Amino acid sequence: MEKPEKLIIDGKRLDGRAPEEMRPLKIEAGVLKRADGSAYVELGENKVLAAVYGPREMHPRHLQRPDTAVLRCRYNMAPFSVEERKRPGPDRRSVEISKVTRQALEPVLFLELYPRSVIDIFIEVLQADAGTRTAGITAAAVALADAGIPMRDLVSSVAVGKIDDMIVLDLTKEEDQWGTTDMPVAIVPRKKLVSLLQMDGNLTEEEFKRALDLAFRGCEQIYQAQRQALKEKYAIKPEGE
Amino acid sequence: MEKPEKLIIDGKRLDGRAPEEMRPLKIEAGVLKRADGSAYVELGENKVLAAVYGPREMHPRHLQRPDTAVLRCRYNMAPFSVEERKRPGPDRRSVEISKVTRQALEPVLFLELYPRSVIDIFIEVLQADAGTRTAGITAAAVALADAGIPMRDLVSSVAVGKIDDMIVLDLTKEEDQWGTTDMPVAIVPRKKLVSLLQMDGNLTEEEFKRALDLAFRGCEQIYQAQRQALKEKYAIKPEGE
Amino acid sequence: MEKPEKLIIDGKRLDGRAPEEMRPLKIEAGVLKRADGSAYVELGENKVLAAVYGPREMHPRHLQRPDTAVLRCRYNMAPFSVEERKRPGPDRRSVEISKVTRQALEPVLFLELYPRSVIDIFIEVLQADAGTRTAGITAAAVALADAGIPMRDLVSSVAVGKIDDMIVLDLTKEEDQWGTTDMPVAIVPRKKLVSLLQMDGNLTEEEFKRALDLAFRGCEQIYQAQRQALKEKYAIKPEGE
Amino acid sequence: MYEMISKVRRDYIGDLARQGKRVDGRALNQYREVSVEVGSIKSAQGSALVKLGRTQVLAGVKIQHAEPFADRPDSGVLIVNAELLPLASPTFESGRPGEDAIELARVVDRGIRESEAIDLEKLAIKSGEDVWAVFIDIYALDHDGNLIDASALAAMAALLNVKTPEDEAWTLPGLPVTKKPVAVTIAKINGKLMVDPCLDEENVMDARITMTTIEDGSLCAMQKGGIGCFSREELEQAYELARAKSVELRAHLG
Amino acid sequence: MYEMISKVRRDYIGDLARQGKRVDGRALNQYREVSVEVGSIKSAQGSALVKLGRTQVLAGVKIQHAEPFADRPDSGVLIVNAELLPLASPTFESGRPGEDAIELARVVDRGIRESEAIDLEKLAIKSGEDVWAVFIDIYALDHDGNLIDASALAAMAALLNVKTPEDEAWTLPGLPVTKKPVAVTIAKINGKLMVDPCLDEENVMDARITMTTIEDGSLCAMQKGGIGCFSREELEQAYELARAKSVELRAHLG
Amino acid sequence: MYEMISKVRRDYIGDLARQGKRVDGRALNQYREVSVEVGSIKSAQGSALVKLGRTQVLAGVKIQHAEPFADRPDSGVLIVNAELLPLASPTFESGRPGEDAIELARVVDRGIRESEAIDLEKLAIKSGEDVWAVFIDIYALDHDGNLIDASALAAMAALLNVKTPEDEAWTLPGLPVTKKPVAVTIAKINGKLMVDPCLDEENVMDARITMTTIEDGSLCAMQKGGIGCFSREELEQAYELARAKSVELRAHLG
Repeated sequence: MEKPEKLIIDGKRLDGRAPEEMRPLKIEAGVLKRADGSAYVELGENKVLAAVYGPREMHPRHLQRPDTAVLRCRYNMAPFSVEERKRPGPDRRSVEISKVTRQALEPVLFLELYPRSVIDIFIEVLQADAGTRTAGITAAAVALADAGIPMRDLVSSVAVGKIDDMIVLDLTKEEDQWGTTDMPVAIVPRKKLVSLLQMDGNLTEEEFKRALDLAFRGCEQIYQAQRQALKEKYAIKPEGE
Repeated sequence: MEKPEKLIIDGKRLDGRAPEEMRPLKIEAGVLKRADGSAYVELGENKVLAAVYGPREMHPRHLQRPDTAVLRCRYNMAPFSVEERKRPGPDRRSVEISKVTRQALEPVLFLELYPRSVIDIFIEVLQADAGTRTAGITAAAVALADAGIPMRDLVSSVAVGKIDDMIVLDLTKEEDQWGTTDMPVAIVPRKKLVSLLQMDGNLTEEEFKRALDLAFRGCEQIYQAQRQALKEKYAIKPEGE
Repeated sequence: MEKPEKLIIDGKRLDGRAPEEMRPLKIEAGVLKRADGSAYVELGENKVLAAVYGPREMHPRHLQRPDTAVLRCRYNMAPFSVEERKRPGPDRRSVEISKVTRQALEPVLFLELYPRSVIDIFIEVLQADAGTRTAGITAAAVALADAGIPMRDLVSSVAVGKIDDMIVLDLTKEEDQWGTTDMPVAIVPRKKLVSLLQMDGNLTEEEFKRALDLAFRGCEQIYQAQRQALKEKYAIKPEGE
Repeated sequence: MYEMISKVRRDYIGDLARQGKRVDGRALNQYREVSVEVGSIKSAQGSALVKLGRTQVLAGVKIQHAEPFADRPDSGVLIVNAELLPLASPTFESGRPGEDAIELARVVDRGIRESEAIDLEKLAIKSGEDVWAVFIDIYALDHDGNLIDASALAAMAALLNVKTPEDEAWTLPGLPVTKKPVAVTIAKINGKLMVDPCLDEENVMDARITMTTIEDGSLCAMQKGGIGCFSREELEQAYELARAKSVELRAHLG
Repeated sequence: MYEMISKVRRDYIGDLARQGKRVDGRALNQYREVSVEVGSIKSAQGSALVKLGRTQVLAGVKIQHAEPFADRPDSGVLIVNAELLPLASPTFESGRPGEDAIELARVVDRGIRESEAIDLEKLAIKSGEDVWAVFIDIYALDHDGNLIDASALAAMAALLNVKTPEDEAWTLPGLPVTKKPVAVTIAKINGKLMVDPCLDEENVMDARITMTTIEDGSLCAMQKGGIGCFSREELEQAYELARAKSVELRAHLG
Repeated sequence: MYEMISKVRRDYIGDLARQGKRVDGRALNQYREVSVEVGSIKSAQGSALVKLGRTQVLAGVKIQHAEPFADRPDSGVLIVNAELLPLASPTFESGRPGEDAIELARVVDRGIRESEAIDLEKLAIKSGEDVWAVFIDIYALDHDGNLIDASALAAMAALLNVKTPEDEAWTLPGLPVTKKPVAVTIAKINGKLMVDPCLDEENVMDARITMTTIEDGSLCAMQKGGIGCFSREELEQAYELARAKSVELRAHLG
């Protein structure tokens, strides 16, 4: 498609949102029966499914670690999730996203409780519209909780960016493509610690600080929605865990 | 090549056979020295070699099964076996055929006699003219017997099909390409049980029953030829085993 | 580039060398810190780096041999080492060279001293101008010595060839491309035994004998340079080991 | 798809079968609850989520320009791919499709191809150079048995859901889908035939036979699976079952 | 890149960090000795060998004809590839690039791409058919920590070293390099931030953040790594460090 | 191709060698029975089944249109591929060709290519666009030692067996085969040289040397294998053996 002349008109983005407004968000826990834990996230046109298996025995054995569980993560896009059919199998982008996703989630887990084990996180992007890695982390955190794996906290994730020289929350594919900057962030909410941070584009010092502000606020909204989803699943317990 | 106007003319097929007639068949047992068992099958222009190794220790060990041997099968076509040179290595077709071949043969084996072991069946198509999977099963059954592996029975296999609205035995490549329907069948002869059945094309109920009839009769011919080949190899023992 | 009319003019080769003259040679031992042993070789425009790791425990375990260490070798060309960028990863040529390189070096090692272990040799061609396999063997022998691995002797290697019907030492890329014959040789110097010999092109009996003569003399020069490099590295000990 | 199952469980399911009963209380000729939801994936030209009880399969269709095969210059291209996603089962692994995924894709492919459900001749654009390629990607999301029937149904539902793309030079009024092949899988346990095996049943069954039929009840594809055998009579009985149940399933295709 | 490290060593480095000290005696904001040697590889159009202390990375640039991507018919192509050679570390293995090599390549790639250091529009030759492709191959030769900064510096130095090819129909006076992005990696150990972690430090660090900046001090790329976290304040402090040190490193680009 | 062999057997074969004897009773300069059967594979343009004693190798030739290599626009293409089929030996494994299969293919390839046995220049059709590609596929069926000589002989016999294709626009009267290179492999055991090692001998030999010669007795390719060494004198002696035996083998090429 053609590059639009402006991405923000009269203070509104092309989809009508205000700069600091997130797309509609829906989170559901426990959507799969076979997986030990699972979650489904819709953020705007993104549809992402996450499943957790484990802790389970690690095979092959030489990959076991005697002092800790190993956390593995696979981020994957469905062939039909994007405009041009994506060939199945991992590409370089998904390998990198799998790695940073794993590192974004690992800080909240007590892996040392499960030596010689593995915890697997599988993230499938069914429909993509920018922000799939952050939606995947958000879903995976809920799936880990749904699996009953002890966690220090959830992890909440969203992207901020710069379009038309303005810092905005939660880019669409169009904004990502034609904007200047994309900055995905994941936060461990209670302690306000950043467990994922990537950026490409351009940010001045002022913009970087403003982007961090907005990311923290966005992640707080994500966090509330994650807790709500877990509450609904485990309705008897008023507090998701 | 061009599609012929008719595949059956005056009750005869293009190669002169009657509808229920099989192509010339030759089976030889014990044609390779290194393999524990082997067999060579020619069916018309098909030339197929099968070898069996095992039971032998399974490596790597984590694939061993404590209660049974594992049966593995590889169906493979030589690059020069077909019109257009085939690139070496398994394609999706050969992976599927390897699987159904293994499942066609497994019913006659006593795998539970050899825990932690593996029996390997290798089938090489040296020249192909339709019906290679069934010729491969036929050869593999003889190779298993040649290897001295205890068997409940042999497995005998042939394809039937529909051309010019007639059910016929043992399609050639030309008939397979221009005909309507291909139905490979494998049978455990003594108990008359079907251990392989695939079909693509079109069959009405009547045609299906007729195709089964013809397949059973064809497999019976195959069976006699298999027994004869084993008798010739083990001439002192009047009964192949 | 165009094929030159002659490769030897007035008894001199295109780069001014005499037929029996080697290109400028530089050998340096111990150039890498992480590797257990390493060496760098420049021969004309060839730049080759070799590193040795081990003896170290072999993983995965089923590749261990109870009576001996295993020697592994990887010869690899950098993508930017040749005119047309080489795609990363092994091709058929490098797989074969890795094998003959390993077999050229193995005769001087006491692998039986290190059961269940592996010794790894990694050879990286950073810039190529014909003769990279022999330069790699020369470098690897020095790297093995630098790693302190007990050796019967060094291994010294160089190529000879035939251009304009003359047997010459140490072909350049141009001579290799437009000449008739390339014959890489490796020698265990003290016992004057040939541990690598390949040839492609054409050699009469007389030429073959003359090529062997020249190869032995070339390897002797290489050997002296290898010893010198080890002496310089281990200056206190007057004799490299 | 080998899953460990205890001998007790195996015997229990086998005993039930002998009595004509099933582990989840169904009749031998009864499917689990079937649900078909189309169009949920907007990035696909057509999509369908099929549930057979707890089994969930998502199929997406993408239609793109492609070169025709050399031997069929005037024919569109159909490509069916199946992914047994590791999130769907503890026994599914990441990596290139294994033999089970390949068999699944090929069985679905044959049902569609052999019934000529899509008129591929209509998908030619420029002879020998440009045709429409129809990619059907089958995504197993939750595996509780009988992925074949769920996948075949999802694939057909997704094809029927295809919207003609508006924003490219689409050359046809719609995707020319002319038939509705339906796959019915019948498991054999202790000599009893039963449709739509759940995972527990798949883990103990002797063999399975998948029969794909079209509207007139004729067969367009078959695939036997498993290491057991069928008698002639069982095959004929299975065909009766398949014909009867295909009507039910086809009703979900609208 | 997981390497076993003893608890004693881990505690020692952690204790040093708490006191603002480092295992090799450097200040927290001090790089190891930096050396950049360009042009040693004549078979490359540009090359650079960078040493950060004992860490050695060689980058080579090859420029070749290529087809442009379909969605950018008038833009040259930039491809960054990194090889963690098994000769560089006992923990690196032969074979296709793993996640660490891929991350390394992509972080270097983003610094160059997002800063628009190369004017890819100038590398078009014939719209939709022919463009110049710039391949940057990063070759890790000796791994003693902080391969990211060494690789990013080597890549830029190699690009700046590119000689216009004489013997082919090169269509430009030179490679249009317009900016000099520099990556600075900051490790966090025991709550202390330090630049240019050596291998010992990488093995015990909680997390790292790489910040790539251009001449005006603005950010063009960031990448957090490791399984620990950063607070907001730490990120702002890291940015200060990155800006300051990038000036030093950029000086080596001439 | 590492096979376990007992120390007793190893010593036995070594002792025999010292006495100038061999495990199967042959003289040191004696081949096993050689048989060459051509044309059995009709789907190949040429084929040959070679037996050296119990060793069996099948070679098939396919000739197809291809694009020439960029640097040789007017030259046909020769591709030699070898498969060490798992049915031929318990030590051969399924999967992509390993180093032994690659070495085998390349040694056969070099013998044919370097002797210019096929006049590749004659296989050009349209400069830079279209040439004939000659694929030689070597299929090891039964491995009882000396696959190299059997493969090289099978490849040449298959080439000489090529029938000009009738049903396509074949542009030449026949495949231009101008020489008959023959590979002779000599094993060294306990200081003794012997031709055509059987498997038992291969398993204990110190080293082997393959010398490929053409009609005039000159060398066109050599390949030393194994982890032992040869002295100068041994190499010259091996060359004598190779020249003598090549005449015998070449006679089988008709």
